[in-house]
Amino acid sequence: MGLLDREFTEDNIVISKVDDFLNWGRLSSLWQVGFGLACCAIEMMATSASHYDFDRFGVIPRPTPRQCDVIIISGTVTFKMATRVKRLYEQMPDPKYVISMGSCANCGGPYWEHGYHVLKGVDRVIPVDVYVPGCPPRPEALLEGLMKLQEKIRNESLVKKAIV
Amino acid sequence: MKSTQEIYNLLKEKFQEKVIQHLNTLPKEEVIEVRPESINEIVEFLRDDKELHFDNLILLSGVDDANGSKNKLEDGTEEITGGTLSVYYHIESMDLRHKLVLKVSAPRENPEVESIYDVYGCANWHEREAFDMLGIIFKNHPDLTRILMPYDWEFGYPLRKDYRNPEFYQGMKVPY
Amino acid sequence: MIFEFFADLLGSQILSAIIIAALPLVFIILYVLLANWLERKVSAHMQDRLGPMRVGWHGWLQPIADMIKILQKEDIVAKDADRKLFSAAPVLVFVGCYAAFAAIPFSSAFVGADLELGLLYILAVSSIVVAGILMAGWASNNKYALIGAVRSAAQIISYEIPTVFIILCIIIVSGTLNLTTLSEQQSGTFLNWYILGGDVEGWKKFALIPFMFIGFIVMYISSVAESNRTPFDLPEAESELVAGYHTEYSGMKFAMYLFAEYANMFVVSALVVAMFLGGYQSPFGYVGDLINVPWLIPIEQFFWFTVKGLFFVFVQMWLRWTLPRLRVDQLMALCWKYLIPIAFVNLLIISFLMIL
Amino acid sequence: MALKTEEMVLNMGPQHPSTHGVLRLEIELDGEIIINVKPHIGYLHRCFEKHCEAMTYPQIIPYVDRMDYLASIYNEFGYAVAVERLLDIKVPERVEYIRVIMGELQRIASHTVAIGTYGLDIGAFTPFLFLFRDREKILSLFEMTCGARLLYNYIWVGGVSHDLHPNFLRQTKEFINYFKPIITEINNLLTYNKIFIERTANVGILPLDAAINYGITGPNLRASGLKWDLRRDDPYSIYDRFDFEIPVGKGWMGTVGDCWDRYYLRILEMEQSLKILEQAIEQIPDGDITSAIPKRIKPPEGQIYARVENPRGELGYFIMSKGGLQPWRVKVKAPSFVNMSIFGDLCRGHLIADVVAILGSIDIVLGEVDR
Repeated sequence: MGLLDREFTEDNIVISKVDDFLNWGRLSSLWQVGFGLACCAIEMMATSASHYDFDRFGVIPRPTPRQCDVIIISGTVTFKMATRVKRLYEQMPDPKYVISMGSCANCGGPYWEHGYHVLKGVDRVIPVDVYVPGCPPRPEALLEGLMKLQEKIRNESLVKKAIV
Repeated sequence: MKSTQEIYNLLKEKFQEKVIQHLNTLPKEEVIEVRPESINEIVEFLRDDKELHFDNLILLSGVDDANGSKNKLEDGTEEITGGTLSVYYHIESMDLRHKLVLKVSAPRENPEVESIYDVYGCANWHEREAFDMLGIIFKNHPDLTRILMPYDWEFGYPLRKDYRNPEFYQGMKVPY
Repeated sequence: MIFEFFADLLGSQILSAIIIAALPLVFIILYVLLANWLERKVSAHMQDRLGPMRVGWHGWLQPIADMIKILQKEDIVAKDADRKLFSAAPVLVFVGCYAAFAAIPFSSAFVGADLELGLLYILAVSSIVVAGILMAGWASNNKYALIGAVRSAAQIISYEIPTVFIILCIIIVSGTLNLTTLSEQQSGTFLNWYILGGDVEGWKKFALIPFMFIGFIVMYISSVAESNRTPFDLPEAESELVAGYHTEYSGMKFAMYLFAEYANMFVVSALVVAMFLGGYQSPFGYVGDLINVPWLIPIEQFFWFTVKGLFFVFVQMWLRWTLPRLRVDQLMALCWKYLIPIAFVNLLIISFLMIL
Repeated sequence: MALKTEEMVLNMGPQHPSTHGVLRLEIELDGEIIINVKPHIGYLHRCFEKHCEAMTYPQIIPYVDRMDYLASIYNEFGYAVAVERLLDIKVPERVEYIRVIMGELQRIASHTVAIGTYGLDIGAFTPFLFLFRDREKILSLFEMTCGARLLYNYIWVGGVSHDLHPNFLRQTKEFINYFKPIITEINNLLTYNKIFIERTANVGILPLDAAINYGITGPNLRASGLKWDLRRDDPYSIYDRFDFEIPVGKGWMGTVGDCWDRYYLRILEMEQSLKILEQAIEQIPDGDITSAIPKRIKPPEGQIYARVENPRGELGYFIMSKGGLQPWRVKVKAPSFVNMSIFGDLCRGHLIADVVAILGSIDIVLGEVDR
């Protein structure tokens, strides 16, 4: 649509400065979808609460996916839920990021073998940026996952990657 | 407060052949087995009788007895034919402080049990769950649909011992 | 005054008018950034947290980062939405708030349009917001948005009635609808503010104080309701209606609602300040008078007005993070069963007092 | 003559800020008034019962944790009681005390979340964060004991996994002293707030006969006026040694069994839990933390139903053994599942905002509803 959607073929100082500026905005204000699935959601709530305070990083929960940047898949994704998770992801506006929190969302966790109704890894439905291991991950682990995501955003660029 | 034996005698007297037997050989819990088509009138009597007054259904659980003939299929899994599926009813009286376990068994091929949703309100969801998990059909139930599994799940009843997982559900791979 | 200044400087009235029109916009943007940051810090400290900390000193760059991010976001219009109305609604909502700023007297030297009917104008213009919200709710083709919009319309229209009654009280006492005149009448010290009876002479002043105080409370409650803040934030009640009428909005369109919400908070606070708390007048007199520097006075007035306005904005935040939310029928009951009768009786008593 | 209106169907969830997880409510509306609510559950069905049939008895404990993730200790407690009764073993005295202390701490932790999120549902944000701050203190006590914050795997069949940390009892005492004023603070901030009372009193009234008929248990049943607490009425472990009261709903602000009663009962229960904790800390003896049980737990053929008083109500395990290493069938009586089944009836005729209030007041955990 606009200038920002275009990819540039060569790098220069202006573009990389603009990159830094835009990336800084994106990584400092990651609004999360206020959405919890299972046990990890409680740890996610604990992360937002006073003791760990997600808001320090500029992360606030928004109730509607339309105004969010990051979705934290916090818990077991079942087949009944998987279609909804996918729908939710599709409703978010670009640029959007996914943090998969906890073993269940990463790979099915303890339910990998006999879980006839458990999706073994949310990455079978939506693309995942950061995996946070643990069952459930401690709030510190989630914070680290968020910082990993920020690192990833920091290295994004408007310059088209050369095809090697 | 009444023991299971006393209640069994009472029931046998009133319902005759609708009450099948009193199982008290196994440890821990005594069970009264009744006919699946008359469970509704029996629990209604148990609830309304002043002496018994079983006002609370604690739990309704379906069990796959897996006592039919097992034949191995080519892919290594088992299929069970014949035998029974059972439903256990744990009921208690909150003021008289006695408990009772009822059991009904129905043939696996046509597991029909009378619904008791009109006697105990919470039986409604419990029965739906038993239907969802084991395929036990509760007659006269107002809304016997799947409750936990997706409504369009057509791969059988997961808690049956011979349940086999599908390969894909709506394009999503099911096994690990 | 500023208008004449620019007109002399540039030699063109049109250019000067454009500058004057842009000034409130600059103010709104700066104020929204500040208020947004303040809201997050205030809420955080009330809740034993720190709030934004990572960008700048105590996260003061947070709203700027938010804005940069929102600018980059995809602008989604749902397939079944009414495209034209969907795009027009946020503009309309913002215009409603922005237009209200035209008549707000920031200082004796700067008021966008010194209207004779200033009070009435603000009241009328801010009703455009309702139209915008209704459009948003309808055009989104989303049930939550629709319910939120209908609630909002009902709420804002109902709460305008007690507001008008209280404005009538002020008119009876002051005899003017012009906000600048209203402020000028309250000059001197804070004893001349209308909440303390204004410049009325004799015993009447003391008789007026309790009723003015009631009027102030009613006015403030209904103005909080008009700006859709907790405990009256039903149109966007998070736990019931997801995000209410702006559920479907993303990117800059959502940012416009955000701007409008904060701007609206200031408009209603400014109205309360102008009516009851001396407008732009200082409570104690001016430094400019003391040291005989006349051009300092308008700047001081601007300072006092902003401080008073921001204080009431702060009170709104305070309420938001303390109180639970009312239910829709209780909201209406509060308005129709309590506020309107109180305001009406208040009006009668004040009129009676002024006739005497 | 009434105008003809069309009903609107509103879908709440599975992603909705106040459905406490992944619950979907299909609400038929006439304007803002509810005609019918149909809950759709199962979005978190994690096949617990199937797993039980494939695991050995001790292996089931971590899965039990993940059922009601706000009261994990209590789930383990109930499971351990059931298996121990099936095996006919008695656990050492110290273990019983540790279990009770842990269980009551867990009850307080669970109720803080229930109360906090209830405030959130009504629109008050701050109590939620205050209570989460205090919950962290309980979690650090758990962490000190078994190294986990949420899912503990602590209570094992025949014992517990670790003995208490030497500082545990002192810090628990400190916590009790810290938490008592917090209850007063929450009362001032939320419980007696006029708006909060207006929103919750006389809303979602659950009459006692309906509650019994629907098998409602726990605080929800007690709020309807029946003094029924399994810690008293079907004692397990050592609860008969403690002196505590069972609060019942009295309709303080409105009718018996309304949302405010259910909410306030949880606060009263936290006070009683503190009382039990104080006594247990005084009385705890030294001793073993495991009883002599075989490595391979293999109960005889038979069946058992054992139940405990979970923060949400009666948590029961129906375990059927056919003599193998794995149970033949484990069926859980999940209090949230049963409490949820009356939800549709409670909501009828109320407004949309009340759905949220009622749902919050019956305090469900979706992990347990769906298992």
